[in-house]
Amino acid sequence: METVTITMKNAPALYLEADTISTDAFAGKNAAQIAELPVFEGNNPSTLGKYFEISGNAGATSADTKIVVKGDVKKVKYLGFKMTAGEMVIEGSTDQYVGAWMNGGKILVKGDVAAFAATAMKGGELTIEGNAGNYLGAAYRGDWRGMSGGKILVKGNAGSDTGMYMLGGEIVINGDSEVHVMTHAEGGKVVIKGNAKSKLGGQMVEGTIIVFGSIDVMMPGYKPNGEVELEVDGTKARFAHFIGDMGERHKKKKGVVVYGNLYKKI
Amino acid sequence: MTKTITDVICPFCGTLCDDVEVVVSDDGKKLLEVANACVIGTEKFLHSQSADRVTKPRLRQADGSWKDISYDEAADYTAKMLAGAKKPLMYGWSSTNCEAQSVGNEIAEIAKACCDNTAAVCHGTTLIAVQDIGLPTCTLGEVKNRADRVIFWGCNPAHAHPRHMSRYSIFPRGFFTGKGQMSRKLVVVDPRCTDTSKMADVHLQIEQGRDYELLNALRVALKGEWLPDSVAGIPAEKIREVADILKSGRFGIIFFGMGVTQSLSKNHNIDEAIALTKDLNEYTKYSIMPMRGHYNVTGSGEVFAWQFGFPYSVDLTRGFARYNPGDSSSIDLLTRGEVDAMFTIGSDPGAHFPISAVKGIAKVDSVCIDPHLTPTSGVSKLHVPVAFNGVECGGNCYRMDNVPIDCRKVVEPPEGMLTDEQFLVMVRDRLRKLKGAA
Amino acid sequence: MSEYIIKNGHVFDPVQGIKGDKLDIAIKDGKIVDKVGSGAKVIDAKDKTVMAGAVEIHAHVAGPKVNLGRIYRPEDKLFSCTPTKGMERMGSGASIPTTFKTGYEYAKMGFGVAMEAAMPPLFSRHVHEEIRDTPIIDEGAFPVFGNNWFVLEYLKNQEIENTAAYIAWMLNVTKGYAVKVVNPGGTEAWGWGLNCLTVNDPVPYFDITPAEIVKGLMEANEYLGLPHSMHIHPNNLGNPGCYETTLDTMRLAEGIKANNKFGREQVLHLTHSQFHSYKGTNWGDFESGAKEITDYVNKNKNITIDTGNVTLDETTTMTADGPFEHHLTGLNHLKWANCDVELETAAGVVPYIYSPNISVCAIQWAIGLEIPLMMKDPMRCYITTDHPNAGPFTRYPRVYKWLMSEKARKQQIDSFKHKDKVLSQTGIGALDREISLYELAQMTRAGPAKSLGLASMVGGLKPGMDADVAIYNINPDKPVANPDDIEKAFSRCAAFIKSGVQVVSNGEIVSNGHKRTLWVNVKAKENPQVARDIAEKFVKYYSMTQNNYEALGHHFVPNPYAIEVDATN
Amino acid sequence: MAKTISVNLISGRTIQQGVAIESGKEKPSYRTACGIIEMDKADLKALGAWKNTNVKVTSDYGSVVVKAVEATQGPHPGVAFIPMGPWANSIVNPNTYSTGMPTFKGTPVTVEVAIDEPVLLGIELVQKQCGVMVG
Repeated sequence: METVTITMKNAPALYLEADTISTDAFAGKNAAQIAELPVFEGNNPSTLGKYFEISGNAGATSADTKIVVKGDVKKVKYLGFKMTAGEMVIEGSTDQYVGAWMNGGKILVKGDVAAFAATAMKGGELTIEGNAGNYLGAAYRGDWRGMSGGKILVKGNAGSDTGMYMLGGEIVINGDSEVHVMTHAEGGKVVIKGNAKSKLGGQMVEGTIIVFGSIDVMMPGYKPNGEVELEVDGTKARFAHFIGDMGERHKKKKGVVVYGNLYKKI
Repeated sequence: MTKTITDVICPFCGTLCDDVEVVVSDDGKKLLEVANACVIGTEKFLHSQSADRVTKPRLRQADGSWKDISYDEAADYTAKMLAGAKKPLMYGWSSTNCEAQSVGNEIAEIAKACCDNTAAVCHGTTLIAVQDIGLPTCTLGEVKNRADRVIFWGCNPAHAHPRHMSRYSIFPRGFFTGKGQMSRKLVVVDPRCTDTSKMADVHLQIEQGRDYELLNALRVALKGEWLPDSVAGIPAEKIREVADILKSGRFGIIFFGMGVTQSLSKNHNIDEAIALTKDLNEYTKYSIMPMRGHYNVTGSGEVFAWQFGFPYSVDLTRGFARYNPGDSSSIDLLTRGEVDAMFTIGSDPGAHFPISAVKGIAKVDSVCIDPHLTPTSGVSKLHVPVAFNGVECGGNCYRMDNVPIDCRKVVEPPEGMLTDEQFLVMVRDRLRKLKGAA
Repeated sequence: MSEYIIKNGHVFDPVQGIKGDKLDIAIKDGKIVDKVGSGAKVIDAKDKTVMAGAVEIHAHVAGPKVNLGRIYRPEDKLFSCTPTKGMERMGSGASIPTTFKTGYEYAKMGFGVAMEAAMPPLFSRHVHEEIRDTPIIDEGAFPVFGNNWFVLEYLKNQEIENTAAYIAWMLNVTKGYAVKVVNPGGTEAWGWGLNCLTVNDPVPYFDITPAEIVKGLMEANEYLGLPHSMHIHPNNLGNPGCYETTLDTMRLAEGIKANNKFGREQVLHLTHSQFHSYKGTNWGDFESGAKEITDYVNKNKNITIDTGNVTLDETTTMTADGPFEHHLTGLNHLKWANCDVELETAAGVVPYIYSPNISVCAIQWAIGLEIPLMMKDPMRCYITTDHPNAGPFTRYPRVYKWLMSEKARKQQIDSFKHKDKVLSQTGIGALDREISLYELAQMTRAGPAKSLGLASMVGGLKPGMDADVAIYNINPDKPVANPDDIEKAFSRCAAFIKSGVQVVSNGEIVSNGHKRTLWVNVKAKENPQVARDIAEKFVKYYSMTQNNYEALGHHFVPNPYAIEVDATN
Repeated sequence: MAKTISVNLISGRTIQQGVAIESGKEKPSYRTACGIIEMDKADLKALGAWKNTNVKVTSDYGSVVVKAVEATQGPHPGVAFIPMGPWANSIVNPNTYSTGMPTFKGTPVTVEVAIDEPVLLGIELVQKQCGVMVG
């Protein structure tokens, strides 16, 4: 695997849209060619090389390419956009759309990310060591096809609207979550190891939410359904089980109605 | 001699009353009397005539004072500002006509700007919900002719849309509603005992910020499922009672306003309200309608949509249209420090944005096109006063139910004053030259 | 205006019976002429196909429900928006393109005219604003009448004259083109959440049946002598077994003769017939009724139809058939929009994915092709996708490919997951007909133009007609090696001249043209009764005053072209 | 030491606000209509304030001086209302949760009596907070 290191040298005055910072766009290019990749500051077209110091050449394919992003990229959007393979390490915090529409490969962010990370993710792994913003692993506006595969781990807290319209895959939040988790979901799983706020699992058709901490207000559409013992991430514990959203439509599978599941650790 | 102009359209709120009568002087220059409009509409027509009105563009000087300049100079300044900016925000559009909006869109396209309307702080979250789940709705005449169940959720038409209830929703006698108010049951959901709720058959004084839960509970109640003892401060029995009232109507309408669009859960509140409406259509007929605020905010969304494909928060900076509120929306752009120039027309973000966003306007180059003195003009570098749309010039507008109504001109603007559209054309033509556009 | 001469092309013109002969086409002052001077600009069409500009008889391209589709489907535009390019404005939208993109896409395929198929009269200004912003192509819009309270009340008492007077008034104030009927009576029933599924279901309260509405509107249409006939989307669209309702609807035209000065012969145009040609009792035993429908139409000359071809895409359905869209959202659970319009109509919108892996969708695809392949007279059957309902209009070239190449059809059938079901439930496998270029010109030019009453103006290349001329990169002398070449050629014409102005060159827009709004201006006898009824309904039941109803002025119809009809005798 | 109470703040339209914005936002009538906080009787009592007393309202996002008036559309104990405008917007929660819409309704605030502090005019209030130099 070849490694390309890009280091922010001239920070943008506004925000930088750098959807070309991905293993797929870098693959098969040397440092000089990578420097010529287009980026945009507002309506002003520019090149990656004007903002970043680039060292190293990419591998022949995205799978053979690793990108290390250094320096202050808090105002850079779209890192790892539509990535399909390979690896990316972002050493600090970054802005919106990290790993949006990603399909494979691994992204590690050592700081925080802003909203819309892993929008409509199909596969791969995204790890955020800090906090995640709103709409983590959610669908694009208007689309009923949200995150359908892959894995997201947030070591800190997550914002609102995690996993909206989720269809598959898994999101684990080690910290706390803001309001609205898995709204309209029809599959997939979100684990919240800290505390959750209200509006959990609203309009969920199918899917699983597991909460280790507290839930400040339960949705009325979740009906108590006894207790179960679950093993989650190697932790065995007893959970109160709720099914819902009872206000929403549900599919029947083999004659049995399938509900969304909400588990809260006792 | 005076002249009476009938069928005048009131350019204040989304109710877009079109039965106003205005008496003008014989020379068509003075507006003397207004009939049929509400107090706000009357004030709007009469204020256009105030003596202390600003009639010339003004540029702020280094010492903070204003200097009068010509429209030509103002158009030059505006075009240069837009041409030089990397990410200009062109905001407002809701108090001007569709023709001006259309020219504005050409400007935005040439300038590669972000453009947004007042839905940003009004029913933008409604639009997000509609994109997620749809919108079963109807025109206001359907409500007048058929509705026997009327729900006002998080809105207060007695204050915000004063003639809505008499023209469309509660009092009128329509084709199938010959007994007027007697034909209808009125349910109001509001954390306050508003002047609207005082007229209601049922007022649910909901715990503020728990609309999503209460709407969900109503859906659960419709399906006859288990409910907790109380939701959002409302006992379960009351929720089941209201669900039965809703279900037993032949034609129901849910009107909703900023109580849900601006409270916690925002788009989700509306999403759930639309889902409730959809559910009710399994039993009977129901529609739902946003109580749009500005008289032509709906029109701005329509024009944006047919020209760019999105109803608001459109980002054209990359040369093609993109949309994602949270990224391309005005408040986020301003508070995140994403823009370097601000162009405001037909609205007052200075008064109606949170102060942190207004500070974002004050920091950058800015032009405010508005007949009034406003907090926005107060923080802008250039203020361009224009004719009052709907009073001093006509043009197409869209009512809250998306029905287009052509506004009428009732009096002449003060000598030498331009309309929005005329000024925008000047800016567009200059910008084209600066950008070398086709 | 400039002069053009298009040299050496293979001309296909059903109006003059020209079937691929090498001819020159001369253009002057916006019209086809016999000859031009030596200074005329020469366009070389050697080894190319030359046809008149195509005519779209039924598409949803402008107005409130189209825009609602745009507003509520940002995902229809994701990653596909196009930038400003020369004189082309930005564009966006796959199944519901923006107005600019709509005009450019039609022009690039060589279309000169498009009809917006359903204008809610209360929203006519909106329709016209969008038409104004759709460049190049001439457009008209059909106001809907089949659920209008005036019409229901007049026809309950068989008052044809009053109905006609009302139609004349409505065409005038809305700047409308023709009488459109959608789910007659059923959409009014939808005001109460109900529907009319047969032609004999009574309309709630109004005490009239769909059959009476349809027959009355046909008679009123011929009473006035309008350019187009009544244009109908019958009851019971899209349901297994609906072909019987369709036959019942068409039978209502028996004995009614066309009366007009425009050369139109039909009194009923059945639109998107694919959606109305279903046999079976449920989605399990669902099968094609294309044979029954085309047998009937083949025998009855006073009917024309269009196809409504399913293109196997993700698209957005939208129709004034409100109850149908409610039914559809119950099937696919995708977002549902609806708007009921006071006294007049309704509309619904639901996204839909015609997946080649779903047997019903593949059967719908086959039925859409069976119909034109079974129709004997191409002058009475027109290609549409009921844009965007069965697919976006931008897929026309693909539909042409399937119609013109049995090989292309076979390839598609072989790729279906439920191929056997498609072959057992439809007759598509036995059809070896391949539509010729001449027949295609009939189905897409001369035929629809004649049905619309525009035969003397567009759809042909006869001197005196409008100079709408499309040139395609197809050499009729050479056999088509790859069916995809047909699709490619019709997707982007080599050149398109619209009303004498070259608007497309090598598939690129070179001029925004001088687009016109086509409407029908009927001079009718004064009818004080109808005038009083109109005034009364505005006072009592409309939410708008009568004086604010008319679409007036330059900002709505900047370049009108009125077709005059004198119905005073 | 003045008493402080905590309430949930919402903002919104009133008909007086509507009239005032049309008669001119530079005028004192705008301040009269919108530079107020409508409080429930019980909350006024808890605060120990008379009607029509100037109060300072503070949230995590700022503070503003307005005149406390008795709720016209009450009772709504625990909820306070400032008509939409610059006064409310000096303290509302600007968090959009990435929807574009600030949280105009539902900001926790504290209210304390500020009898000697003036309620600024609308335009003046905004200019001052934005640091705009006025000539």
